[in-house]
Amino acid sequence: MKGKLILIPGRSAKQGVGLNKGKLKDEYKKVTTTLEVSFEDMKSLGLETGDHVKISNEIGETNVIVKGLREGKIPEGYAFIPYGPPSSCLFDGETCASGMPESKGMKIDIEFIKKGEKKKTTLPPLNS
Amino acid sequence: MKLKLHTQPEVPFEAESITPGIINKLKLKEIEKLKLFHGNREVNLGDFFSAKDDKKDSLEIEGDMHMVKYLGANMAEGEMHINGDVGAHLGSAMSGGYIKVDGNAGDWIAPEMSGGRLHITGNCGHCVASAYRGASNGVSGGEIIIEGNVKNELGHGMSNSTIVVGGSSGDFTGVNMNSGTILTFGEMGIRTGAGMKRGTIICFKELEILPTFTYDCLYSPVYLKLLFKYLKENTKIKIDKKYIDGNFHRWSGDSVELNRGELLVYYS
Amino acid sequence: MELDKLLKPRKRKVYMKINKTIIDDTYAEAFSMWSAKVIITAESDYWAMGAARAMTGMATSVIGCKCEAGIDLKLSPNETPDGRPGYSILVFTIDKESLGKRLIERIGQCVMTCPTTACYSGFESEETVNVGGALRYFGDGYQISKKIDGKRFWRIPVFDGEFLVSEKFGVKKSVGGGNFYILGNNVTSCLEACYDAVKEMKKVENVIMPFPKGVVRSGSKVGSKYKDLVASTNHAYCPTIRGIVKSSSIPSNVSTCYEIVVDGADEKAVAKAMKVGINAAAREEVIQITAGNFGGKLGQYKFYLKDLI
Amino acid sequence: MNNEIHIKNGLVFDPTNKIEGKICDIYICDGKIVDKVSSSAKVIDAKGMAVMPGGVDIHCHITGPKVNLARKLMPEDHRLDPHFKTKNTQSGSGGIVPSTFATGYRYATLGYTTAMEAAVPPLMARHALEEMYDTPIIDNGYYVLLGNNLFLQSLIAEGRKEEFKEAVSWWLNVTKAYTVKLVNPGADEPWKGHKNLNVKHIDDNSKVVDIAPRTVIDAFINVVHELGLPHPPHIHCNNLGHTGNYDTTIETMKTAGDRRLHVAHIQFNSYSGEMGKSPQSASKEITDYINDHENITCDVGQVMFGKAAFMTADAPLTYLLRGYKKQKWVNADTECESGCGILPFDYQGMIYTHALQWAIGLEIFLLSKDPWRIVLSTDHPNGGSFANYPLIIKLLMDYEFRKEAMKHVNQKAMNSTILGDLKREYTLNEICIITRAGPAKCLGLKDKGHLGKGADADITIYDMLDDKEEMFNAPRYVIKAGQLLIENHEFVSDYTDKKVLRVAPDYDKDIEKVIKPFFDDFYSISFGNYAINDEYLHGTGQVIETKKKKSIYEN
Amino acid sequence: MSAASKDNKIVNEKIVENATCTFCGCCCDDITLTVDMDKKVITKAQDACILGKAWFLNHVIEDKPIARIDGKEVALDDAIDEAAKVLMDAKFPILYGMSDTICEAQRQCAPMMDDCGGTIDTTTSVCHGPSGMAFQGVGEPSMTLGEVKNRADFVMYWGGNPAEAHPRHFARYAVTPKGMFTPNGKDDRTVVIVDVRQTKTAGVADIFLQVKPGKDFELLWMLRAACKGAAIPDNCKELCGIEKDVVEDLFDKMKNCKYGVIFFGMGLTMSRGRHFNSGALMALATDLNEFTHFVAKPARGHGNVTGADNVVSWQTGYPFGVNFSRGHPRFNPGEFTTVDTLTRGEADAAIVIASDPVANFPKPAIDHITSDKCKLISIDTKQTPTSEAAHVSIQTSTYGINTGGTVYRMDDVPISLRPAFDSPFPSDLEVLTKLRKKVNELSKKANRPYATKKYI
Repeated sequence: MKGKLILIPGRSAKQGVGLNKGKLKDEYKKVTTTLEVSFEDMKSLGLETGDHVKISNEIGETNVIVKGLREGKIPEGYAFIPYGPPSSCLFDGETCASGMPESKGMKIDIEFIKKGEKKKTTLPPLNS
Repeated sequence: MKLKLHTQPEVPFEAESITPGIINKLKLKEIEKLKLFHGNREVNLGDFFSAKDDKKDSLEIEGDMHMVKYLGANMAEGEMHINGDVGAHLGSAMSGGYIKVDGNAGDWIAPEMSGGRLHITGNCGHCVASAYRGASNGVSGGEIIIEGNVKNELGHGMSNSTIVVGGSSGDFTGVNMNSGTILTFGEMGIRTGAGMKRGTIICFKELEILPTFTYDCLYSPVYLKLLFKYLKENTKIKIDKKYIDGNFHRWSGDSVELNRGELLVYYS
Repeated sequence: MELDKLLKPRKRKVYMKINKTIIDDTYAEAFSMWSAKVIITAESDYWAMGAARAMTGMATSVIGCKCEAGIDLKLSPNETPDGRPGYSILVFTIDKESLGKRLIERIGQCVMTCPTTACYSGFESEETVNVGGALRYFGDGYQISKKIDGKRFWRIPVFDGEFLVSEKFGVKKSVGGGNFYILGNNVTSCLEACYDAVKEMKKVENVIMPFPKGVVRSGSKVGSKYKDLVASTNHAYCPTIRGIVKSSSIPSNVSTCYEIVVDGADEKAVAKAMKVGINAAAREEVIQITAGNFGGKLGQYKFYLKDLI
Repeated sequence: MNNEIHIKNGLVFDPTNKIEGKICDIYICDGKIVDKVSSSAKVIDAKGMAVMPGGVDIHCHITGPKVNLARKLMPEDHRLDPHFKTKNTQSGSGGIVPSTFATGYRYATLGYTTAMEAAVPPLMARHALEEMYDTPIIDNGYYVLLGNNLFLQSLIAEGRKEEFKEAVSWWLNVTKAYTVKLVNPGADEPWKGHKNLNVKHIDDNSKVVDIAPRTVIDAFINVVHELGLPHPPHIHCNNLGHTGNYDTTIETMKTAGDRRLHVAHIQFNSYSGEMGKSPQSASKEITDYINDHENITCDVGQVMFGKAAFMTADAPLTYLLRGYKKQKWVNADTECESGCGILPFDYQGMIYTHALQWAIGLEIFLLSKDPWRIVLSTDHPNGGSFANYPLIIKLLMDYEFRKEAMKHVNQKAMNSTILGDLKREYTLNEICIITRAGPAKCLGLKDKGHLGKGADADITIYDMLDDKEEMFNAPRYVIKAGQLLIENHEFVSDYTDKKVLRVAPDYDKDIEKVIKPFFDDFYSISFGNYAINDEYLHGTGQVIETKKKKSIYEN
Repeated sequence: MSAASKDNKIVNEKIVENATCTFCGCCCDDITLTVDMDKKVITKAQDACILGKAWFLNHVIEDKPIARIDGKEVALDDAIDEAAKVLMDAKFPILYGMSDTICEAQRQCAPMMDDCGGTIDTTTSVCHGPSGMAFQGVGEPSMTLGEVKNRADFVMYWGGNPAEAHPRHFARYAVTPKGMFTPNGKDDRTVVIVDVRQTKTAGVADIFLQVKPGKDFELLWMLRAACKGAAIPDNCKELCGIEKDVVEDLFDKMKNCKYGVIFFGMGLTMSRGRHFNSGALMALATDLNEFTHFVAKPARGHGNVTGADNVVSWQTGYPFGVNFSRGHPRFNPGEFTTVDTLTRGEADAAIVIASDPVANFPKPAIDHITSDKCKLISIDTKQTPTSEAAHVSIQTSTYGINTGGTVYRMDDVPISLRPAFDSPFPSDLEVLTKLRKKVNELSKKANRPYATKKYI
C-alpha cells in the first residue's frame, strides 16, 4: 500500500477558522493533517477515509489522515492538503530566484501506516 | 596578484572591488586595506583574504567563495582566474576581460554584462545572464560558457550575447529574449523561449515546445557549423561530429510577441 | 641586308637569362587597387564552384567590367569557416566604395542565388565594406543577424534554408596590374609557356589572374587617338604592325606575345606570383620575357624583373 | 534650541513684496518671518548669495495610489539611481518616481519646500495622506479628482445645482483636499463602459458620453467660484496630447468666462495640426488667450528629454501611447470616480514630436507676458522629473544656451517652431516668480512664496553662480518652517513635522442623506468608512481660508 | 466613532458599526459587532463570513506576559532594548511579516531596517510576491472591487478558491451583487472558474474549466496568442486538459464582454513557473484591451498584506525583499527574500512581525531560523510556534479588534479600522515606534560610514 502522488496544498475555510482559534489548538491541527485524495487513487492505493498514512519526499516526511473525494473533484494522481506545519515539512527552500518556495505540485510518496479509528463509509461525502 | 580566502564570511560578502583592474594596480599593503562589505559592515580585504604578488598580470583567487558576491563586477579588462565556488552576481555589468571559474557559481551570474568572456566549469544557479526584475533587457553582449548545469531563467531578456551550457538548463530558458544565442547540450526545462522576440535557442535533447511556436522545417543551418567550429576552437566544450553535420527542427516563435525567434532542436 | 636591318632589334641592355629566355631589365608597373576576399562554401564542391565561377564571370578588367575578380584558391573543408568545401575569391576595384557595390551585386546575384552556398569575408581588416548588411533587406524582415566572435552574420531565408553572409567584408589596399609579357616565335609554344606559368601562379595565395585562363592577348595602353576611349591596344607589342609602329617592342625573331596580368592582395603576393610565373614560363622556345610599364606615370608599384629572379 | 535665525548680506528676491534683488536682512523666529530677532539668533552670512522663498510646485505627482503603482512598476529605474542614507536622513530610491523619503529630500535639495500632488481619487485619499506623512520636509496638499465622479455628474445632468454645490463641498471636506481636479472630464464612461473609447470633443454628445465635457467643466468652475476656494479648478483638458487640441484648450478656457481657472500642464494642450497627423505648435494661440485673460493661470508641463513616466487619470491616453512600443502598462479604474493609466516613457530629442513638445513648452514660457500666471512645472513625472527644474531655469535664462540645445534635437521640429526667434531671457526675479511667488499666489497661499512679515519661514539660499543650472541645483542653505535643514549643501537635520494644506468649505450635513443611497448601491466600501478622520493629518493639517476672487491679483 | 451603547438593559454592551474584518484580503467593512465590554469579547459579528466570525468571536484577552526574553517575562522596555541591540549587532538582520498589522505600524519597519542595515521582507514574498514581480515586468490593468460590482459582465477566477479563502468575495464584490450596469446581479454575469481541482468555488461557475495541473501557463499563452490572431491549436486538450472548442468559446466570451475581470490566486504564483504564470495572466488581460475593457487582479490573502506592499513600496521603491546593508534600498527576490536568506543560512538575526514562519516555512528555512546562528525576535498578537521559539518575544494587541489604523483591501483601497475593545497588550504601532526610535539612537552612536556613489 504505497504509491506516488502530486501534492497541491492550499487554503481552506476550515483551516482559516482553525487558525483564528489558535495554531496550538487541536482544531487547527486536525484540519492541517487531512489529506484529500481522489476516490480512484484511494481505491488503487487500497485506502479508506480515516486511514493514517505517511507522506514524504526528499525534504521531509509527515503523518496525516486521508479523506476520499468524489470523482472529478480532484484529478487522479493528485492530493490536496490545507496549509499548515505538516505541509511545510515537505517544502523545499528553493525559490527559483523568486522568494516563493514551490509549494504546489510537489511529488510525494504515500504509505499506509494504520487503519482509521472511526468506521467510515467507503463512499466519500457529497460535499467535501 | 593572488588572493586567497582565509576566513569564511558568516553573512553575504560583497566584493565588487575584486577585479584585476583594481587589484593589480595596487601595492600589497593597499590591497589589504581595500574596503569590502561583510553584511552591513565595512571590512578590509585583508580581514578575509591574504594577498600575494605572483608577478602575473592576471588575478588569481582561491577559496570557497559561495558567500562572496559581485566578484569581477564592472570589470572592463584583464584576466581573473578563480579556483573555488563563487556567489551571486559574478561579473555583474562586466564590459570586457575574461573570468574563469573552476568551480560552481550562484544565482544572477553576469547580469547586465555587455562584453568580455566568462567561463565556468561547474554549475550555476538561477537567472544566469538574466535581466533584473522589471527590466526588459539583460545582458547586451559578451560570451558565457558554462560546462555544468544551470537552473531557471537562463538569459531572461538577453540581447546579442552567446551562452553555451554544457549540461542542462532549467525552466524558461531564454524567456523574453531579445536576441542572441543560447545553446544547451543537456536537457531543457519547460517553456523554453516563452515570450521571445528574436534570438536563437538550440537544444540537443527532446524538448517540450509551447503551443505558440510554429513548426517550420528540418534543415541544417550553416550558421551552426560556424558557431560550433568557433566553440570548438575557443572553448573546451566537446562537440560531437553528429551535431555539426546534423539536422535541426526549426520552430518560430513566440507568436505572442514579435515571432522572430527560433528554436533549433537537434534531430537524431 | 636591308631586310636584316629592318628586322634588327633595337638595342637593349640584356644581361639576364633563364633557360635561354632573355629576361628584360625592366619593370612591371602596377597600381593601387582595393580588394576583398570572398570565401564561398557550399554543400559540395560542385555548387561552390558554380557560385565561384558565376561570381568571377566577366570580371577581367576594371576598364570594362568595373572590377577584376577571380578564384584565388580552392579550399578544403577544414580550411573554410563552416567546414564545407569552398573557394576563395578575390575582387579588385579602383576605390573602396565601388568595391562594396560590386560585392553586393555579385554576391547577391551569383552566390545568394546558388543552392546551399554561404559567403564569408576572407580578410581581417580594419577597413570594411557593408555587404551582408545591405543584402539582408532581401530577407524582407525575416532576416536574422548573429554575432560570432565579434563578427556579425546575416541569415537570409531562401528556398533551401538560409543564405549566410558576413555583414562586413574586410577590404585592403592592394595591387592591381602586375604583369609580364611572354614573347615567342609561335603561338603554340608561347601558349604552352603561358599555361605552365598560370598553373604555377594559381598556387600562390592571394593573387588572381583575371583574364581568361589567366592570359591576355589584347594588352592595352592608356588612351587612344579616339577622344572617347580611355584605352586602346598596346600597339608596341602587336607583331602584325611591328613594321609601321615606331619603337615597337617586338624583337624581330618574335611573332607572338602574351601578357599575364596578376592582381594581388599585396606587393609580396604579386611579386611571388610573378616570380613563379616567369620561372615556369622561361624555356628555350620563349625568346624573351618582359613587362609592361608606362614610364612610372600610372602606378606607384614597380616590380623589377631582375629583382624577382 | 535656538529658534531664531538672522540671514544677513544676502541678495533678497521677494517679488510679492516688490523686492527684486536687494541686500537686506531676513529675520526668523518660531517658523515665521519677523521684523527682528534677539542677538542670540543664529546668523547666516549670505554674502554673494541669493535669498529666495522656498519653491512651490503647483503640479506634480508624488504621492498617492497611482504614484505608488508606478513606483512598484519600475524597480529597474530605481536600481540605477539609489538615494543614500546619511546620518540625518533616510535612504530611498531615486529615478523617475522616487520613493517618498527621496522625493522629500530631493525637492529640498532643489530649494523647494511645498509641492502639490495633482490628482488623487477620493476613495484613495487616505493613501495619499499616508504617503505625504512619509514625504519629509515639503508641505503638501492635493487636488481631488471629481470631474468623472458619477454621482456628481448625475447631479449636474439633473440640474440639481444646490445639491451639487453641497456635495462638492462635502467631498472636499471628507477627503481633506485642496481643490477640485478635472481630468479629461466625461472620458471615464466611454473608457470603462464602452470598450475603451474616449471623448472626442468638449461638446461631445455621442451615445457613449452621458454628459458633455463642457457642461461638467462649467459646473465645477462655477461651484469652486461660489465656494471661494483659494485655488480654482485644476483642469487637465480633453484631448490632451492629441494633435489639434489647442482648440479644445481655448474652448475650455472660454467656458470659464471671467471666473478663475487653472489649466494644468498646458504644453500638452497646445498642439495645432490635423487630428491623427504630426502636431504643430500652437503656443502663440494659447499664450495670446492667456495674456489677455487675467482669470486664467496655468503651469507649463515642460517636456525634458530622458526618462519620464506617464501617470494620469486620463486612462485612454496612456493606452493610446502604449500602442507604440507595447511596453508595460498599468490601468487602474476607481469605482464611480476615476480611471488611471501608467506608462514608463522616454523623451528623445531626435524624435519629431518629443522635440516639438520641448520647444512648445519653452515657447509658452517665453511668449507669456505675465510671469505671475505661468508656473514652472514638468508635470512630474509625465514630462520628466522635477530634477530637471534647474536645467529648465537655465534654458529660460540663457538664450545662447537655448540656441545650442536646439542644435542637438530634431531639426524638422525646430524649423516648425519660432523658438529660435525668441530672444527673451528670464531674469532671476522672474524665475523667482514662476517657481515661488507665482505658484503661491495661484494657490492662494498667503504665507508662502514671499518673505514678508508673517510668512512661513521657508527659505532657500543659493550661491550666485553664472551657470544657473548649477546654481539652482544645490542651494547652500534650506530653511523649512524656521528650521535649518541644509547647511553648506548637507542635511543637518531631518524634518518630518510637515503640513498638509487643505480647504474646508462649509456644507450642509444633510447632503450626506442624498449621497448615502448612491454609496450603498454602487460603492464597495461603507459610507460610514468613506470620510477621512482627522488622524490622517497627524495634527498637521492647515486649512486655507476660502474667499471669492476673480483673479490672483485680488487679495 | 459610531460606536454607541444601544441597549439600556445591558450597560456594558457596545455596538460597533461598519467594523472591518481583517482576516482575509476582502477587508469587509460592513460588519456590525456586538461587544460585551465586561468580558472583553465580541459576542456577535453580524454579516461576517465563517472566517470573519472565527476572527472576531474567538478573540479573547489571554493572560500571557507582554514581553519575554528566552521565555522569561521581562518589562516591555527591556525587551525592546534587547531587540534593538540584537538588530544593531547583527550583520545581516532580516525583518519579516507585517501583513497582519496596520500601515502605521508597518511604516516604522523600513526606516528601522534602514538604520540597522538589514533586510525587510513581507509575507508577500510567499504569497503574491511572484505577482508583484510579474507586475514589474508586464504591468497590470486593474480596478477597485466596486468596478467589478458595477460593471463586470465577465468574471473569472483562476487558480484561486475564494469560496474558502475569501468567502464574501462573491456576494459582496464580484458575482451576486447588483451594480450600476449589472442590475440583475449574477444573471448579468458570466462566471468562469479555472482550477486544477473542483473546489467549492467551482460550484458558483457558469463554466468550470479543470486545467491540467501545471498547465495554466500553456492555456494562458494560447489565449494570448489568440488575441494576436492565432488559432487555438488542435492538440489543446493534450496541452492543457481542456477541449479546443471550449477554449475557443471562452476566448469568444472574453473578447465580447463589456467589462471583463480575472481574479487570480496562488494556484498560479505557487506552482512551477511562479511569476511567469501571473505575468502571463496580466499580459492576457492587457492584450484583451484591444477588444474590450479588461482587468485583472490578484486575490490577495491576509488582512493587510496589500498595505505592507504599499508601505514598503513608497518608502523604498520596491514592494518586498528589500536590503539596506549598503546604505540604500536594493531589491532582488531570491537574494533578499526571507525564505532564501534563511535557507542559505545567511541571516544572523530575524525580527518577525505578526507572522509565523516557524509553522509555514519550508523545512530548511525553519531549521535555520530556530538555530543558534539566528537570533529571533517575534512581535505577534498570539502565541505561535514562532513566538515560542523566539529569543525576544513581544505580545501585542490585535488590529481591527483592539486597535485602529489603516488597512488596504486587496484592491489597494485604504480603510480605517474601528476597534471593538481595548487590550492590556501594547499595540504593534507602539512597540515598533519605540523599537525604531531605539534602533535609530543606536545607529547614530554606531556611526557607520554611508556610501555616496553608486558602486555596482
